[in-house]
Amino acid sequence: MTTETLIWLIPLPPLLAFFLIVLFTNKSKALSHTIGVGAAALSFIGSMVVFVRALGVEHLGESPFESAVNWLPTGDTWFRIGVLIDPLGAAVLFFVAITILMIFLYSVGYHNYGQPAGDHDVKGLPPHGATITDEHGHKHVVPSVEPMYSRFFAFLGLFAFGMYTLVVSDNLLTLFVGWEIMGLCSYLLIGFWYGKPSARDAAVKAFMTTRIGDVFMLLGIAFLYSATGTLTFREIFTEETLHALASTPAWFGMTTSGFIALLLFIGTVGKSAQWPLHVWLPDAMEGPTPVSAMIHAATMVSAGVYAVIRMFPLLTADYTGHGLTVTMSIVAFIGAFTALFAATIAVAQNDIKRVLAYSTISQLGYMIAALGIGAYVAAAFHLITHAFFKALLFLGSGSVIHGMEHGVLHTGNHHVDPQDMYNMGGLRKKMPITFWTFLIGGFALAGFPLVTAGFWSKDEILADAFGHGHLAVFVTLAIAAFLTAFYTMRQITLTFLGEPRTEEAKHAQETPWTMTTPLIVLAFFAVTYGWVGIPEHFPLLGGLVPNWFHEFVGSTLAEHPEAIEFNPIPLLTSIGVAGGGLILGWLYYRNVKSVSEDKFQIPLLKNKYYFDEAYNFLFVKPAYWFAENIVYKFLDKGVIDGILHAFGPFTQGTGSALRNYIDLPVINRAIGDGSAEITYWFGGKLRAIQTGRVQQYLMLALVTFIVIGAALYFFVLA
Amino acid sequence: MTGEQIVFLVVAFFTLAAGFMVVTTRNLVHAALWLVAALFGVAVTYVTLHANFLAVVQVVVYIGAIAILFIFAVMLTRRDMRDQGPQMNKNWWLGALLAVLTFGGLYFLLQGWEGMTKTATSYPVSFDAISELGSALVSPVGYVLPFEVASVLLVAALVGAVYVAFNPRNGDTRK
Amino acid sequence: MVPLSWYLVFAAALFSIGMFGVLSRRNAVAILLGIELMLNAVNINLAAFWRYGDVRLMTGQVFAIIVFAVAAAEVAVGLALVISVYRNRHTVVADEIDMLKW
Amino acid sequence: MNFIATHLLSTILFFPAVAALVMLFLPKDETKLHKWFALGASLVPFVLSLVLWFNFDPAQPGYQFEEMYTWYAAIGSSLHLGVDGLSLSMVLLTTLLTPIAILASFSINDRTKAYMILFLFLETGMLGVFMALDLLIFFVFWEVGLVPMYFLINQWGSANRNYASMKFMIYTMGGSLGLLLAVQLLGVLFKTYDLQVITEQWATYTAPIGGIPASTFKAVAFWAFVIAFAVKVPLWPFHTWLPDAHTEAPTAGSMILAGVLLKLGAYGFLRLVLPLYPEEAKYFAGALAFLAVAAIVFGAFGSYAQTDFKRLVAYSSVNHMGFVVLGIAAAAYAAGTADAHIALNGAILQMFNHGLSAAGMFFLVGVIYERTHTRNLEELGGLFPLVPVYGGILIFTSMASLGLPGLNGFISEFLVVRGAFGVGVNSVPVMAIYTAVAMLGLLFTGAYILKGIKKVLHGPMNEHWAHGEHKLTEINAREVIVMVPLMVLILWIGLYPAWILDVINKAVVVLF
Repeated sequence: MTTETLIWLIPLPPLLAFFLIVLFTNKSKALSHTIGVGAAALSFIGSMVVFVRALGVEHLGESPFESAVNWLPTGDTWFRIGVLIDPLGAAVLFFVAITILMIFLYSVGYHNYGQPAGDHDVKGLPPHGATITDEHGHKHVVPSVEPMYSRFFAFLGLFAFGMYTLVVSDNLLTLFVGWEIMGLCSYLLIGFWYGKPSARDAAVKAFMTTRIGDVFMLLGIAFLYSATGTLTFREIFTEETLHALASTPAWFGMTTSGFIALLLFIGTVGKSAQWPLHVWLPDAMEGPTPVSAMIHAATMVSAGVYAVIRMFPLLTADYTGHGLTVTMSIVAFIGAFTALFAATIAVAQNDIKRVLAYSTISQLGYMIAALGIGAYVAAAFHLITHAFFKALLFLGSGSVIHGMEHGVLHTGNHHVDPQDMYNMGGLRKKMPITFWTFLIGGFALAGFPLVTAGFWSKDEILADAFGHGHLAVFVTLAIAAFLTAFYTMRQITLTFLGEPRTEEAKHAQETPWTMTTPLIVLAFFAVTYGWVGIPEHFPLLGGLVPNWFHEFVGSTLAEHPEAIEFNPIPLLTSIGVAGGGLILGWLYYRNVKSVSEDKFQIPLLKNKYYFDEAYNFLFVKPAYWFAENIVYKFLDKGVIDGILHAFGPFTQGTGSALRNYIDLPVINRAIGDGSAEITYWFGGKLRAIQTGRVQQYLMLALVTFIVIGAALYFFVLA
Repeated sequence: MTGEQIVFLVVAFFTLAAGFMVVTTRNLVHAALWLVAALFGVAVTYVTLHANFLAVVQVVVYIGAIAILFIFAVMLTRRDMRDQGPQMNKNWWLGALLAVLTFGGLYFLLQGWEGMTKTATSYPVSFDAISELGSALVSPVGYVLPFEVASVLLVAALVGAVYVAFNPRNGDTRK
Repeated sequence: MVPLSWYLVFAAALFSIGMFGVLSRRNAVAILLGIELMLNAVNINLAAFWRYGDVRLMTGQVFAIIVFAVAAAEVAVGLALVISVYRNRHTVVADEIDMLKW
Repeated sequence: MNFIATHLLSTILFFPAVAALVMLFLPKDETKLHKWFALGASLVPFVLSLVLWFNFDPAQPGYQFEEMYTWYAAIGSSLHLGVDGLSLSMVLLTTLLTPIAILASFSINDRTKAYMILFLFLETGMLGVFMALDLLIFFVFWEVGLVPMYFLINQWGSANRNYASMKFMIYTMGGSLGLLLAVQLLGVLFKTYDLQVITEQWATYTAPIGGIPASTFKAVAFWAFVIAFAVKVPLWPFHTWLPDAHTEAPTAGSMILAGVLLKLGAYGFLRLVLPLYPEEAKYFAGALAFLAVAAIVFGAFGSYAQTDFKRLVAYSSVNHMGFVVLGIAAAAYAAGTADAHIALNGAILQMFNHGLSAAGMFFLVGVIYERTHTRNLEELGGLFPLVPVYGGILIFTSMASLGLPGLNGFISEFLVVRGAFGVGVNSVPVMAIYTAVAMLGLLFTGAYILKGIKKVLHGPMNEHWAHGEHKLTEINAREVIVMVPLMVLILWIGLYPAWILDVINKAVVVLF
């Protein structure tokens, strides 16, 4: 099988799995998850084969794997869609395939496969546990299997299809197709437990917020297509096309390329939950944990960054190297601001998943900021390392929650929130695998020097920012990095270290192999993946391992980016903030025993700067008010229907006026009745001559004859 | 004034006078008799016009049949009409006026006609008017059609008269 | 010779007299009498025009004959009607036979 | 067979009407017979139109399968039928949706004979519009379609049906008065009503008419056409009949109303307005685009404001058909360019797609209404656990309506946006702004669709409908069969639109 054919086939198994499960196997849990995991494994194998073959191609950047077919007729030409695996695509495909497979596997355990059906479980709500009686006659409450188990795998399959489609696309339109399918799946999966009103609302919020970005992106796609006549990446990213776009002015002082890039970037803002469209992501934690991992780490939010990385040549088309363009400034600003902004909120969150959610927003801000300042490779590198360790963290947190739920079921106290970190503590003994893998993930996120992948990628971004003189970005990101380390350590400390703070935490249990295996695999990559991108001039380590990542991914661009000169300042900063954050976090939180002792529970941060409330007040409510009162009640029902309804009375008025003033008096009375009356009157008068007497008739006839005859004679004949 | 003229004037005067009596006499039997007289005068007039056959027919049909029919009718209906009440209706003056006007009108019209003073050509000696009339009546190129129509009319009138005058009550009693 | 005009005036006079009878007499039989006079006046005219025209054309006489026939028919029907009316209404006064009205 | 081969169009056109006449002689109480007879009778045109579809040669420009019969020689009108890629897709849509709608109305048991007869007549009326190549015939069929629909709403509708049917009837007829007048003008002017002849001559006609400059006359006639079609499409602000009519009509009536009848208006724009009035269309394209954008935005907002499920879906039609007109307006601005072709491809495909998704949505609303006898969103909610299959189908169809990539709605909306924006970028900048504003409508499309799903399916399980006499039953096999063809087409067009778009595209390139 040629590589191109294989690439075409990669997205298909999950899609087929989706249809198979939905249409045929949804009654059977075993069959459904077999199909789901099997499909993910097939795609994984395909992806790995493609990845390995891609590694073996020299100058993959110039001659990537690509293949296209006619899809849409557009006038005299065809719009072609196809697949493309260039170095960037291969690198992304690699981590996507791994994380997706891991998430599929993890889901089996997470949804309690093999456990009995719940006592009171209903579709649309999380399982509540089942009572079983063991051989000694003791009753135990154990976790129960998810009632919509099969459906979950179907949705995951569709999600995976979306992501694979996005990655292998050779054009913006199919990228957008995959992008939107993921949007749908995130909607379906966040709202998986649709019985919970919070989940239901979170799903709508996620879809709508990302859709705001999507419509801009669609506009950007339309603009790009209109301006260049193509959406295929490799046709757009040619010298002439980019130059033409960069030299055409568009609106608001931007070049066409900058404007299009900005429109596309707004799509990313929505998808990657950047400020100001970040509000959906924390709420999206309502979904099952594998979903959070899927959405936040491996796929959907990464897709946003991936899209910007893909469109990097467009973004920087009018970038001369001196001074950021308007678009790049905006991108850099939003990225840096989001990185800091989300990190501050994360410090004050107590829900284990929400901390990770804000951390994700913050880290995505890192990547966006990196792209804004033109650090292409660094952004891609951080995207991948982040995907690994953030998936790890999410799955780890899921494992923690799962363990806590065990405890909750054991004690039977359902008022204890298994996601609240203040209900945990001391879990390292109960859940050792989860602890160690979570620790690795956390340190990677914090950027623990040298050993973790997060350190290398984050360091590269800081180095890029410093090296190109974007000091504001550098400082902002450094502060954010410090906060990241701080809240990460806070999380680890509160969750795993110390002593259990609740009864439930004491009875927490390690999770089954299906859940821990993905943690271990991901932990492996969270450490090792950093080593493929060690800068060449790094002290001691530099050059031991070639900076493969830079070479490989960098070759995607027509103009290979230069590796940044080594500078100790960003390195020291990076080590300093990471180490400092971790140590401070540990020092402070090892002593905190309850929420009330936590000094960082600042209302402003706790309430996420009141963005939800503000948006609700500024946009959601006015929109509904506008829709209901202005558009529907005032315009449609009032004005338009009012005018229409006025036709009725008007017509009736005209009609009755015609009737009352013309028809009745003039036509009826005067002409109609009048002629009858005249005839009647004449008849009444004339009937006097109808005597019935023959002679009188005769006389009358004669008189008439004579008169007429005389008249005729004298007036006509004479 | 020739003899013919004198004869004509006398006959005409007599006829008109008789006619006048017909329309003015109170007694209907008298009126019917005066009609006979007037019809006889007309017959004489026919003779002066050499229309001998017409004169004969006048005497036979009119005087012999029609006038007698009148007298019968008068006698059949005279029970309440004998002599009482006026014989003229109240508009008789208008009738008179109209009659005068008609005569005046006719006279006026005739006067303006150039054929008015025409005199007759002498009657052809060997002309057999009766046979001519007979063949004209029955000749296909003559007047056979009006003649037949007249005969049909007569039959119809006969049937109609019988029907109208027939008294059903009497018919019933006859049975 | 007698001029045509004499006959015509004579016929006109007779006609007018008959008409007077028709218009003025109360008795229905008398009205019929008047009609007979008028018919005769017409016949005089027909005969006169025959005589004063081309005598070989028998039109005048033929129509006089037909008028005879019509007159006979008319009298027969008329008198029958009079008798019928008299039988039903016991009157032959034309003024009183006035059912045919409004 | 030879007869059918040479008279394919007229067979398709008149078969339903003839079947309806035959139906008159069926016994009155045989409800089952009526339904199956009508279904069979409506399947025949569908099969024939498939034959039509496969025998149609897209590569050949102009009309195919033309037929011409003298109809009214004195005024030069003839029954002239023919299809090109544009009308072919609409014919297929009509013949497809009619059996589906008839199958959907199998649950009706009240006066089925009359109901089915009206439906069959309706089909002939709609097909006639799409096939007519004669202005007068076009107008006749245009009006013929109204009558059965009026009775369907008026007799089988829900509570407020009198108001709705009256509004529908008067509004649509009022709108077409101008059309009739303008058609008469053309007929008098050219002594014929043949569309091809008139198109050739009228577009370039310059001589003054009755002392009035041709341009003035054309502008007035243009608006007469536009208003007639705009009411039918419906374009903002002529749209308020639609929510009422759709809401009150019986389920199948709404399906046909949204699926086909609205397309008549858009078809009128494409078949008559653009070819007959290229100059005027270009001149007034801005106004048209403005109204289209207003329809998109206000339609979305209007839909978002509803608490009645069916009305929500009804307003979505305003929103979706706005895209059709937007594409048409864009094409009018830049006739002949690639942008215009793309926009028109999008507009026509959007017509087809909306026919599928709107019919599906209305049917699904009908399914739930039949069971619960309420359309109030506040009384529904939490139904997903009770009716999972229904829920899945509803989400699928909703997503098609929302324009989710991978399903049909996206393709057409993308093409329209692309075309309109392309016109904006390459020729008339204002179109770019209109397109951008239309995006707001697209955003709120999401809002109302999600609102619908949220309020019907999601939420805590609805106890009211879960037990006892109110127990909600799952969508049954017949109803699934109704949805299957629609869903298959939705997905098929979404994944591989070329099979239909190629036909449309070739026609568009030739025509505009």
